Amino acid sequence: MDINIDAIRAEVRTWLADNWDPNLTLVEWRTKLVDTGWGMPEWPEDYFGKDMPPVAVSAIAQEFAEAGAIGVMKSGPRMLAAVTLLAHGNDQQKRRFLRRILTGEDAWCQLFSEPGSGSDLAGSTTRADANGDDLANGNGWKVNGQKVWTTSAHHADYGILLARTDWDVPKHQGLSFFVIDMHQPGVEVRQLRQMNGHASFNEVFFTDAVVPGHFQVGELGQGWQTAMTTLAYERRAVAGNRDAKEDKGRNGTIYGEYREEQAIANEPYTWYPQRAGRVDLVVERARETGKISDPAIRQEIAKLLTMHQSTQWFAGRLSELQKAGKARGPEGSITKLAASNVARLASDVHTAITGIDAMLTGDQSPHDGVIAEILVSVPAVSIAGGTDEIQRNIIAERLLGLPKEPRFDTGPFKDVRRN
Amino acid sequence: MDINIDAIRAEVRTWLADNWDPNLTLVEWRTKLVDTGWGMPEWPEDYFGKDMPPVAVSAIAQEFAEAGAIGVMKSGPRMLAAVTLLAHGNDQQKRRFLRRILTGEDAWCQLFSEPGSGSDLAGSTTRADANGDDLANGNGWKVNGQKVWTTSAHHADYGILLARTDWDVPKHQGLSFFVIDMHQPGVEVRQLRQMNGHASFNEVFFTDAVVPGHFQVGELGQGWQTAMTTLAYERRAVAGNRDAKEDKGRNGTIYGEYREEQAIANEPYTWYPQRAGRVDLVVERARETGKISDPAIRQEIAKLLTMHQSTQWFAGRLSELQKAGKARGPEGSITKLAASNVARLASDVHTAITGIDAMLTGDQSPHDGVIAEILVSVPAVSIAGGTDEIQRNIIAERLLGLPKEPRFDTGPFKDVRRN
Amino acid sequence: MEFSFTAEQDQFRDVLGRFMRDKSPASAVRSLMETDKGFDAEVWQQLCAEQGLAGIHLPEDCGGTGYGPVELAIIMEEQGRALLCSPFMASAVMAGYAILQTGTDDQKRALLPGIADGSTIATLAITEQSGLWRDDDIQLQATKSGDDYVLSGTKRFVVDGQNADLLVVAGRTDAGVSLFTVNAGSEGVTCRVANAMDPTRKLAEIDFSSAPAQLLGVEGGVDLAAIFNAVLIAFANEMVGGAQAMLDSAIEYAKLRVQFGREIGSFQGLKHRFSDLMVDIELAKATAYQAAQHLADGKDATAFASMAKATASEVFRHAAHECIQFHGGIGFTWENDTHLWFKRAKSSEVFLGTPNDHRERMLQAMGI
Amino acid sequence: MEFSFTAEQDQFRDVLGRFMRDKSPASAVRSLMETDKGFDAEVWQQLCAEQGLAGIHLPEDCGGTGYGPVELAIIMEEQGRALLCSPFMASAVMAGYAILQTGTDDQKRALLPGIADGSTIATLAITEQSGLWRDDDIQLQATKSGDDYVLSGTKRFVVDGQNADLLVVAGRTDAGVSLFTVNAGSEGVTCRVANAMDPTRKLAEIDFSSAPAQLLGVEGGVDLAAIFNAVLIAFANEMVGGAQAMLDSAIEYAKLRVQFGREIGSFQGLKHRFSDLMVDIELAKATAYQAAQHLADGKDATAFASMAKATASEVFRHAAHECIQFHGGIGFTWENDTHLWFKRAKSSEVFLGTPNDHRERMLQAMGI
Repeated sequence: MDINIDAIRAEVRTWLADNWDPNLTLVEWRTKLVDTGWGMPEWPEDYFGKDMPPVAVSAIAQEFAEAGAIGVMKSGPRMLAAVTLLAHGNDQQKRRFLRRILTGEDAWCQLFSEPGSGSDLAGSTTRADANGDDLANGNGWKVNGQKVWTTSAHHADYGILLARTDWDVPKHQGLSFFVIDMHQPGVEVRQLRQMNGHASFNEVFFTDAVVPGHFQVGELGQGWQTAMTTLAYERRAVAGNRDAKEDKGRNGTIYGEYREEQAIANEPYTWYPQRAGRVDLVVERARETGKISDPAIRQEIAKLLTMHQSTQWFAGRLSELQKAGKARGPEGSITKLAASNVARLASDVHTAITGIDAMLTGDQSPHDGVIAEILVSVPAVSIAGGTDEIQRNIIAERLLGLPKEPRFDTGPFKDVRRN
Repeated sequence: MDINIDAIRAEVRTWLADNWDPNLTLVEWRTKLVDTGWGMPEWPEDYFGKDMPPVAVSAIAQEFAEAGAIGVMKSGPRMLAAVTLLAHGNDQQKRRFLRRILTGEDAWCQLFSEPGSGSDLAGSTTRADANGDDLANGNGWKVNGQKVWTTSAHHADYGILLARTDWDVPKHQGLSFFVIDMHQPGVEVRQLRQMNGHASFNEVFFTDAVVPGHFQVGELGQGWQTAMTTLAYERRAVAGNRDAKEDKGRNGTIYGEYREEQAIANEPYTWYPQRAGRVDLVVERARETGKISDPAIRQEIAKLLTMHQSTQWFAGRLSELQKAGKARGPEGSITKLAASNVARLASDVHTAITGIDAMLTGDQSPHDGVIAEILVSVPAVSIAGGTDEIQRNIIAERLLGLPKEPRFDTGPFKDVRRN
Repeated sequence: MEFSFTAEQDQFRDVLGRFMRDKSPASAVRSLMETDKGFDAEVWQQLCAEQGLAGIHLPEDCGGTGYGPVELAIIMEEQGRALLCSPFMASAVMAGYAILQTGTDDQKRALLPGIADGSTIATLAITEQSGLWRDDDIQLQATKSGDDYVLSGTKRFVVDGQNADLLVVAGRTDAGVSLFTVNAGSEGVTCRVANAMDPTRKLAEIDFSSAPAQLLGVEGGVDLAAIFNAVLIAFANEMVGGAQAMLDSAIEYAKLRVQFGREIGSFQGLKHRFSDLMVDIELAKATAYQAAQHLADGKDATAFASMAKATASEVFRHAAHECIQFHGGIGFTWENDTHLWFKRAKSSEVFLGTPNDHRERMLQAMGI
Repeated sequence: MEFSFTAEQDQFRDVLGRFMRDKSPASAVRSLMETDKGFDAEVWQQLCAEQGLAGIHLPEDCGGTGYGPVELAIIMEEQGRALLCSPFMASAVMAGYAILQTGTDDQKRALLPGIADGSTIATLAITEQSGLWRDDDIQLQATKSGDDYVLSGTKRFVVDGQNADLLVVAGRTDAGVSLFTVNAGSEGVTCRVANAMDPTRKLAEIDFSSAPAQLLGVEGGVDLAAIFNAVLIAFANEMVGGAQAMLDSAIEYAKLRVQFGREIGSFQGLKHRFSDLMVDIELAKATAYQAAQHLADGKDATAFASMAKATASEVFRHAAHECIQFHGGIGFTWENDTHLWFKRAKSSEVFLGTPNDHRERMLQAMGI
């Protein structure tokens, strides 16, 4: 398909000139975006999009940015739900859920991980059992079990849920995928405090929580395949959404609403830069403490800067390869593992640079607590989003072609050992 | 049993005063030792010993040292054969072989490792098949296969051989233990050159080599258990025999013979100190090159000295625990793994200290080639005598009690995958 | 003859270890760490008065039990392993050694019995802005005033400063650095609780404003290095205990936790790292023990004390990090106990000098 | 836009890699390394005259093909991977860059075509006792003699010194350090073959005793750092190729070798180390490539050149060591090919400066 980017740019510019108004409410404005397809131009025309290719999408985003126009709501886990429903939902589900995701009216969460299945996600034991005798009549399901590491569950209206519907088949085949209404008595959300004091995640407990039959997404027993769509998107997006620009200078009703919305959406992520080790602060800190002139520390700083810089270069080249369709897929595990190494070394270097003051925390820690937060946050980076060990397995088996581990979980799930 | 060490000391002193004569030949002198039991006092009285406990053995050794008297021949792999035969051989085998081992008249080698079974010693595929119809009549065996990493095979008169006699049972149960005469047409010994230019080991090829029936040691199919005795002794002795004192100042026929004998016995081990990293040279070298004043290198030197020193302390405490019967057994794997770490770091530190001159070898390398020899010898230390990976398995499973690896080699050996 | 513990010492450790674990379950650590005081007076009393632990290294004529650095090392290791919250480090180890090394016989007989029986909580205030024990970094001024002195200046990172009755303070006169004793309740003494990363080890910043003080021993007569060495060696043993706790905890979890139908501890990738960790811990222990024995032998312990501190703090940090990693997501939660030791480990890494500082100090002590 | 290779560059690499592996099987490396000369003249001729590789980075008017550092990097990586024995590093890279950076236009047009087509083997003699490129370490004296100069002094670690027709030599006049060209056959030039640990890279020590020389460019006009950077970047790419060869070799072995009834490559303990090694190699490659691109962009490449050298030499050393380890006993034998790369790796670790040297240089270039 030949596309004329200049024509598209002109079209969106004209449309923005006619429609963009900072004094609209967020929902009013986004309703326009959803109705016209300008909010998600890469989506199909049938579902709030314009079927545009990536190059046009970039151009449109630039025009929005230049006009200072706000886009549809994409922050937090709701886009995980959106892309999954778009790929696997039925027409009714797409119409019902996608619009209110994009307008920001509904918040969503992702209910996959469980206490007993961290690295082994397909070992989920949260169960969905037929609620009443006749599923065909839409009696639906009742759900029991526990999910964990759920970002923003306490703000969520709906969740996408992976639950086991068949215990007599191998583990990947007995899972089904559902939408669940989070506002019901059978759903209890608790905040989960981390060792760094933040509470970015929730635990979610289900006790006979109800899922109507028409909230089932995809075929029964095909939940794992559906979840793969979610996970693939999550992996690509992992470093993306975090740095939404602040529009401090702008005036208009909509900007105030937007800032508030973003503050809530970004709240779970405020410590993520610290988790990554804050390499950007290292030289500055070494100058502050005078350790910049310690030749042994200089070596460590140089190693850190090298590791950090080379990880960025690797990631940059990988993204070029991906754009060119030349990546094999699992190379992202290299970036992730390298990022863990960077963070760990950064924590060590910050400790060495800070010396005795590393015993302090909160406002007594340098840089208003940032240094202490680095030290107690870095351990998360090699666990969250897939442990280092899982990345090593992926690299070994899928990039280097080494033989797989012998498996002990291929029989009917009810017979598989688990906690 | 109460023992009077002073009385034993007096007895051996008197005996030495009466018998020790530096103008005897080695064999003459050692024949006296063997006949009286003073050569191996810890051995049974029936077999060239005196049934003495370890504390007496140490006292006797001290008296020998003070008198400048030479002991029985213990160097090289022959003691591996001796202790194994002592434990598992029949009376005839012990009488026939042990005397000439101790006098130094017969040299032995150990034929266990194979190209296809390095870490997996029980996977040996060298075969011993019945030679003729009637084993009961002592027709014996014919041996085919290949052994490797055989120290001093080119000097050996006999070998202790682990060979497979039954392919229909699990691998540990199908091995038998033999003595083999190395002077026969079916045995071919080749020197195996290492990457550091030395040739400390041999490959040994068997083509219908003959083993008489009465050279079988222990029961058929019990070879693995017998070999365990050899290996346990080898592990304990690994750092022991290497530093036999040189008796440069002494005069007498016997000393000349002894020096010659020791030179041959020690030849395979001349590079072993380099393999261990020569930590003793590091500070001296750093002073020579001026790197002693480089703060970053000083950190590395300090780490190395710490690691080296602490390994020695650990080994020292372990040996006290062993003497007191409080060791659990596999702790030696900690020492071995730590020694690998020491050697590797020492090699790195020597390289950093030496700088550009590390590009040279032979007489152009500092310390008359020693530095270059360190750099190209250290990789052996983490392989020889059980790889680091095997030590890690032992520590994990036998000291930390972690579950064993799933096994794929427990069926009849003929069905087990192998190279 | 190489160093190893005697049968009596092994038995002492067994009994003590059980006591510590019994008195210091994670639930107790968690509730104590939320308090300002940070320890349980009753347990402290049992430790000191009943078990006589705080005076293990003090002479019998000063209320101690007359054992030495090796027995102290055993206590410290088991205390670090159980993460038992107490002013032991501050009072028995730091102030105890300082008074033992520096005081006159009369002062020792006056001050040490209270430390030994736990009725006095003492601490040692050496460090100021830099957090280091270097002579130059001690700027607190001591001025003669009648028979006694007054002190002016600020001390940072005073362990259990807010709990101490008796402060042993390093100050400067014309004769150089000396130690002084200050009654914590005296006028001119202001104590601020620091916001410590490790809430199980309380820290304070203390201002002295013409605070009345008594000289300990003679002016300029303190051997800071000797006190430092003794404290470092005790501290190193505490840290290897912490490292062992982390290994034990991770191993226990790896044997229970099933993923992919197997205990995670059966995966060789983890097993090999456990083994490496055990090797590192055993070597750090060997160093910490040997340093204690060296001190017990009355030899200059500078090199080995610094070696032990550097090694122990690195292995503790590493073990705590691995313990979180082996626990996976749960290891990073507040609810899981690993972070209690992790924060102790991070804090211990820099307390009394970084590993790099101590490696350099070690080389210099070895004449290298 | 982030750096990545173009489709043409990828294709160039594919063709080149096949050529290199075809021309440089281990058997060829082994027989060449036993000779004094150390390379195969016919292969060298194919490399230069047929493939035009030695002039890849040289301008077309000097006999080159007018590509740049990125294409040179590809050649170096594939050469390092195949351990192809040739005077490419000495002649094309070291002497080539030195003349290109320093010579007058006439000199470039006179000297470079022979380097590009392989008919001249040149080398660069900079280092003396210290082995370093620091200005102060260059003490060889250049004395004006008529229109030309005479040189006196000794150069060490001259790559392929014994094979060179043309020596580019750093010498000192009152104006500071300059480069000179010397005909290797001249009177006053004595070349001794060094006993190199890495027999695939020949080294010589060369004495100059009033040897006749021509000034390259102008007196004091050499930018040693610029030449050094270009050489380092090419060298870093050679080293990452070597590291990749080690990973490939170990992986191949781990897939074939069966112990305990399983391929050893199925043991997670090994798999995880392979993965870590791959990560390290990929990061070192990213650095080596980016440094080449930076040079191609005409920017000051000091920081990235040193970063690339430090990273590449450490990862190569590590990869070679791991490759031996993964092979087990056989990996330590002469018969196994791993040691050929291992010795190249050890030698490369210190050639042109140690990793520590380069990390410090990098920081200084970054203004840190």
